[in-house]
Amino acid sequence: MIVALDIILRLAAWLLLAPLLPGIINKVKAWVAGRRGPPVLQLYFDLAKLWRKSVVLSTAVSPAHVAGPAAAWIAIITAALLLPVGPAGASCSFRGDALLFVYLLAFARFCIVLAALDTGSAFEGMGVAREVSYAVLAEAAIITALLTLCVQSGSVSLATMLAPSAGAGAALLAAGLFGVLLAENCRVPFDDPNTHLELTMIHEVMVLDHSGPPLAAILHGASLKLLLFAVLLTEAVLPLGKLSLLQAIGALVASVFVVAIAIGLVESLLARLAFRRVPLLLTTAFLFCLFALLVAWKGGRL
Amino acid sequence: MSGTMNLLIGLAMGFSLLALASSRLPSVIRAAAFQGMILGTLPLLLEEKFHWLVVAVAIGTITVKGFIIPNLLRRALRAANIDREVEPLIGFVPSLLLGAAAIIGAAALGSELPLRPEHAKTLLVPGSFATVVCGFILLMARTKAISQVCGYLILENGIYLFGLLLINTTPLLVEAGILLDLTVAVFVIGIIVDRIQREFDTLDTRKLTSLRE
Amino acid sequence: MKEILLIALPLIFAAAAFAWPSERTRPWLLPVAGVLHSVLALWLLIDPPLLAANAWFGFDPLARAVLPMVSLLFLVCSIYGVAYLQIRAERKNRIFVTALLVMLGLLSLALQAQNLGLLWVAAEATTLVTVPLLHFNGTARAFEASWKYLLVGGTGIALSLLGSFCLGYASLHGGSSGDLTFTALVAQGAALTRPWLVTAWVLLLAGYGTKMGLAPMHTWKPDAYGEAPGMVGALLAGGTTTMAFVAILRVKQVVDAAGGGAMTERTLLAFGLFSMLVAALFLLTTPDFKRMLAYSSVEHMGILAVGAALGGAGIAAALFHVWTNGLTKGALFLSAGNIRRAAGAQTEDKVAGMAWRSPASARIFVVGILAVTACPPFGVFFSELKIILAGFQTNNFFAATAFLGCLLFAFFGMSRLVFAIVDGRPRAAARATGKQLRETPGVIVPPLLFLALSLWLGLATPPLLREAWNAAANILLPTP
Amino acid sequence: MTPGWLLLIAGVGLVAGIFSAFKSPRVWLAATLAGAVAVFVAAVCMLASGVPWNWQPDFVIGGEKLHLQLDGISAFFLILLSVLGGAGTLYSSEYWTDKNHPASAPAGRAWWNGLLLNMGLVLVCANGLHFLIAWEIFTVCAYFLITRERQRPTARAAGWLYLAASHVAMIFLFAFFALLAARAGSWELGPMREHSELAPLFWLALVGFGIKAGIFPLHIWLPSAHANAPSHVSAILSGMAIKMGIYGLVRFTGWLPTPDSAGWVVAALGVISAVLGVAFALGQHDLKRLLAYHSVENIGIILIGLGFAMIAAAHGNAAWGQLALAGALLHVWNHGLFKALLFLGAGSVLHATGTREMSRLGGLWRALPWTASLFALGATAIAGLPPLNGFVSEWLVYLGLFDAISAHGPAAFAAIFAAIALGLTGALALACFVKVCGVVFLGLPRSEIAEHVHECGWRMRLPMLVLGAACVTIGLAPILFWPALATASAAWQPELANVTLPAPLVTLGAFHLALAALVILAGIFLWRRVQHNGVSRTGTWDCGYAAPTARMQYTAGSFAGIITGWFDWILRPQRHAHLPKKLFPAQADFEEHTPETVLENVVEPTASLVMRVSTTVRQLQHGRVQSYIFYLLLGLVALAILAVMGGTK
Repeated sequence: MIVALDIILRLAAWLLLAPLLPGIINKVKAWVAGRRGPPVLQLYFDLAKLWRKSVVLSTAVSPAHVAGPAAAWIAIITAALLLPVGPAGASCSFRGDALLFVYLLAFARFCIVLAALDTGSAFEGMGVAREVSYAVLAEAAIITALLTLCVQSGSVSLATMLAPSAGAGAALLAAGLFGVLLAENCRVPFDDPNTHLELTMIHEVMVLDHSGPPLAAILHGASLKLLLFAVLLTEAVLPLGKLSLLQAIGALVASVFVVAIAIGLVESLLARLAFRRVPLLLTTAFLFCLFALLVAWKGGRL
Repeated sequence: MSGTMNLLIGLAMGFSLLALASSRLPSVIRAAAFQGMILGTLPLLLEEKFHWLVVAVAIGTITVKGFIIPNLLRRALRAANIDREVEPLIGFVPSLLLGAAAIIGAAALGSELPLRPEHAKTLLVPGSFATVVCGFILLMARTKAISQVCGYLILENGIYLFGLLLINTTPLLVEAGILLDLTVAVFVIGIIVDRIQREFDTLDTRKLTSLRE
Repeated sequence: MKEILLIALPLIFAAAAFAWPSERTRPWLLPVAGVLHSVLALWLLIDPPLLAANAWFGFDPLARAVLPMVSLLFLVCSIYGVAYLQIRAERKNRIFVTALLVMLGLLSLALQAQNLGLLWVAAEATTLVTVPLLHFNGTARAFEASWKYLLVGGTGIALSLLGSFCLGYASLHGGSSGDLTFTALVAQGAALTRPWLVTAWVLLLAGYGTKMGLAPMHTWKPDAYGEAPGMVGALLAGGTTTMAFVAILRVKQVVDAAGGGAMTERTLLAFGLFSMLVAALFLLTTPDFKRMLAYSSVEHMGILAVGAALGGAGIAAALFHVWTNGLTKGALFLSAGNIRRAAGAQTEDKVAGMAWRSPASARIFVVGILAVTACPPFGVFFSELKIILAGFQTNNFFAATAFLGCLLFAFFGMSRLVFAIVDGRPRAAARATGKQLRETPGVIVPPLLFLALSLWLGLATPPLLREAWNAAANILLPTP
Repeated sequence: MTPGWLLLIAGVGLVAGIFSAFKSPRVWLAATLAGAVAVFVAAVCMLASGVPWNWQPDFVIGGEKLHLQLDGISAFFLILLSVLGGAGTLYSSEYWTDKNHPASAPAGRAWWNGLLLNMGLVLVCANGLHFLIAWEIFTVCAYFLITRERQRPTARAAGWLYLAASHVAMIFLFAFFALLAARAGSWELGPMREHSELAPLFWLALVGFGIKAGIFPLHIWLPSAHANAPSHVSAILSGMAIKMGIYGLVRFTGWLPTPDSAGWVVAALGVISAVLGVAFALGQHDLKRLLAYHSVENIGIILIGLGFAMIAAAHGNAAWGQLALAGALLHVWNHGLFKALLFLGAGSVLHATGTREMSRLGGLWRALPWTASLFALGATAIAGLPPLNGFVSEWLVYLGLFDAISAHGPAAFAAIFAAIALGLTGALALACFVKVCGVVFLGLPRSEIAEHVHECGWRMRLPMLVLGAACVTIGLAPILFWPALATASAAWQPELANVTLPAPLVTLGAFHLALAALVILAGIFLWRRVQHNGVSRTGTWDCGYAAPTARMQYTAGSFAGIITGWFDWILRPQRHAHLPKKLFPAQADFEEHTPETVLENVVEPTASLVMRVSTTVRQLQHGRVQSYIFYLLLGLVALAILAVMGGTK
């Protein structure tokens, strides 16, 4: 009973807080640009509107076009269940859940891109190709990050992996994970969510033909994914496990807020990279993680 | 005893050199024939006491090697109305030199190999080896089928010469069988030569190269 | 008595065949003689007679280990021969049939010969009697083939005569009374004069090696096998070569007894591997599937030589291989003959799609090729495996490795050519002529019999044969 | 009913199948299926009871006493064999009928049974000689199955390449078993870890079995063979035949001692095969060739597991070795199942459209709903995504690697790279199968052949359903299969017997179950919501372009372009481009295809060199008898030298 309640509360928290992050980011960008910008809760309004809107489907699409977003959304939510919250731990935790976490996100990507390809649009094909290609490098980086945590903690379960401080090389790991975060969530400099030129988009172009509730699912899933990465990043770097629950929650919220601001600043200060430069950046992120790993390895040896 | 024998053997070697040197088929055939006849007489010299089987062998050899086979070849030659030039692959002078070298080498080899006292003084071993090698040279260095047959003949003569070492120990039945075989061999070769002459209308073995990789 | 009959019977039949008036019924003499001969051979195999001391010929363990194979080979070939000669009714078969029977008789003599001289006489006679078989087709190519066979083979056999004389002189010089039976020579042992012994071995190996078809003395083989009728090829590859191999084994026995074992094994191994290498290289690109069989035969002669060089186990395995190779080759030569007749050509560029034009023969050919390239469960696989095993047991790792490598390349070459011929699309010209061979049971059953025999030899090697081979190996190489 | 009797029934069934293959397909179908079922039951019995079955009658084959045994490993592989065999049998009864292949179908059925029978024999033979015999026979059967369509030169070439490669493997196994018999003194197989002098033989086994398994540099035969074989044959080849190579490695690494470096080499080969296999797959446009390359990838994953298990065994700590081995073994099953499923799916696409060329397909989901959805299922599984079986086995391997790392053991560094490579492989496989599913089944038909097609009948559908169900079951309830894994591991290494469950398979299963359920619910819910809000149909967003056509869809090549670009150094793709030049470009086209690099840049040059040597040597046989006699003389001289050289004593 308690467990069920716990799970439901956490879920509610994840689901409700997720759309806040893009709002904050946009606010920061507007602030840097000296605009007033959309309200922080904008995404909530959009989701609510989309949920009520009727749907326009391409004549080409199969049921996968609707099933895909649903599956992806679920996958991301279940991934959220695996992510611990400071000392409170995760609502579902077992040996090897870290890998499950990564592969759930991969599964989500699989569903989204299939749903996109379903339309047979050249643009979406383009976007999907980019998405899955860059994901290869991102995957390598995040696996390396997990290896680092594993080496530090000697465990393969997120709850225990994330609890202790990243110790030496935390900065490297943070840098690496931040790069992965930007790439995985299609933020500048990898992708520009605000562009309106199909040829230059990755994530946005994949949802060109989605509308109504499916689009809502996609958008909400995306924001949740962003939140997950932000939390992961924070917990990988900060020793939240050592704090009391309240302090931990506070620190977590604060640092996620910081991450959001950081993203906002990056987006306003950097321009989107040319696509041929993207692998370079991702490789850099991967190398950051790798160096973090080596540092941790030495630490483990000492 | 062995003096005359060595003389005859030397003569036989001479004939093989002649065969190497001669530029016309009939003379090659003649050389082979004379050599055969000479070898035919050797058993008589080798045997101390008179033995009719030996005589038979000798006469058989002389008739076969000296008359039957040469005539066979001459017939083939006549049937093939071709020029009687030998047309060597290896020229006459080199062939001769090779032959001479063969004789020297054979002599050397013969002196290497241990011999029974009664053979020690004879030239049987070197003579046979030399003749064998001369036969080989003819086989390899001549293009006309008939001259190759002569080469084969001389080869066999050399072996026959060696066989004389064993003549009074090996049963004559074997000797006879061997002799018979050689005869038939050359006989068959003669027939084939004849057939080839009819099929290809030539005895130049350079034309016989349709079977190849 | 029976062993004499083994020799006399075919010769009597030969005489009968020569005298026989009817062209049409004469071929039937072949199977009759074959059956009687096989019955005799198997009988002798089952209860071998005692060997008379210093007899000139006799059914000794070595003869026992191989002669029944030759007999079986001849039997099956003779069955094929009846059908074959009916198809080739346009040619007179008097000489052909007679020569075949004489050949059988002489082979039986040569395999049983216990006397150096007699062995040579028989071997030479076999060479000569083969000639009319070679040019049965009477084409120009056939005559060229027999000419080369005679000249090269004759030279080789002449060398072996010289070698025999040398061996004889070695024993004479060693102080014997000049008894040339092998038992006597072996008994003389180390008394044989060494230099003469070496000379003798060199000449005899070269001479009988020529007959057997070891490289580089194998040059007559592709021509002869390529032009001869299929069944003659089978008899040459399984019978005559076996005779030569047995001759070499007998001489080896003498030389080993005189303490030349190291030398014989060294030379046999070297020539065996060289033959396998040459054969493999020729097989890789040869376009002619009958000549291919010849090269394959060269390869297998090499295998036999290698086996003979690998000690007692090796010799036993080699004798096993004599059986498997001989019988499998039989299937190949007979089916190849059928294909050759159906296609009217024997080179890759003219022959293709035989799986459709002579299905049964083509299938047999494919299976035969797989069998002869050591694909289980056929006999060759087992015999070759035993030889390799012997190689490893005697620590001849290099030999075994080279052996395997040659097998591999031989397989590449043969499979390439065979599948090109069998599966490839029939050439336009061939389709136009569409010359269809009626695959009568007469020409299909014998090769199938051969395959069955090969299969049986491999899967269920009769203990009797095993025992015979081991006995022969023990005689040849007394294990201390 | 002991395993013995069941196996006997199976054997009888398969043999009966061979004989009835030509006369009556029905009897063949029944007999073969019965045989498959019997094998399945026998293997399951063995695994359930855990007691190996051993049978040594005294009849002799080829001079060796027959000795059959069914232990954990044999049973484990037999189960896969029976499942795939049964599925393929049923599938072929509609896919390769006498009606559409009158020439090749009957013989094909016979060879098929021969293949199954001999693979089964290999799995239960405990005598080296019989192992070798059965091995070679199944290889040859496979050759005749691959070349069912002999009219096509490509099929012939593929078949010959396969046969040649297999023969190379055969030669190595020849040497392996002969040496084994010579050293051990008997052909009997069994545990002989104490004979440390046998260790070097492992290298022979590695090459011999590696060629069959399709390890990376030795895989040259695999793509063309799997692409040109009939699809049910491709399924059994890729699902089972290459696993025979794995079986050989597992079997003999378990029975014989191995060199110290063995495990490392195997793991390294695994990494190379995994990454490069999938890289090559991405470059393919031929549906079945692509799947074939994925076999190389998955063999790589299996080898990574096996390699680390060997390292663990060599260093005496079975803890993470157990996980790695379990992962490897489970992946043997999984790959067998989903790869067979995918090949059967590809077969039904081929059956419907008659082409394997992906750039001519598209939008097939309308016509082939079953095939499409089952193929998608297989794709999800092979991409190693939860909640399906592919993830479970990869997850086990991952756990093994991570434990090896956190153990800071000798293998830790290697494990780091292996884990990263595994991650890369997973992501690449995902990309590749997104491409396949998207290009073949989604979007619009790219050519008219893809428009008028029909779904396959139930005899082709049912096997795919069974395989799909198996994938799902292993994914949702992996714990059910743990006993099998444990028994097999124990058979591999007695030390691994009765090790406690090292991974929370129960939790994982539960999680997968929840995920699957939620996905389905969410799907339905969202669909209902969409219906409730109302749907209007229109064309795909074309960015305002006036005349969009299906040809404008992203093609397989362009899709994989980014990634194949990274692997140009090894893929060596051949590009032929006429790019648009002027202001009003007349003709513009771009063509790219990825050859088999190892074959074309390593093997073929070597082969042509050998051929040239052979051609040169053949000049010696030029028909001039004089030279022949000269050769004879040369031989004589050589002999003389040889005889005198080494001293005559």
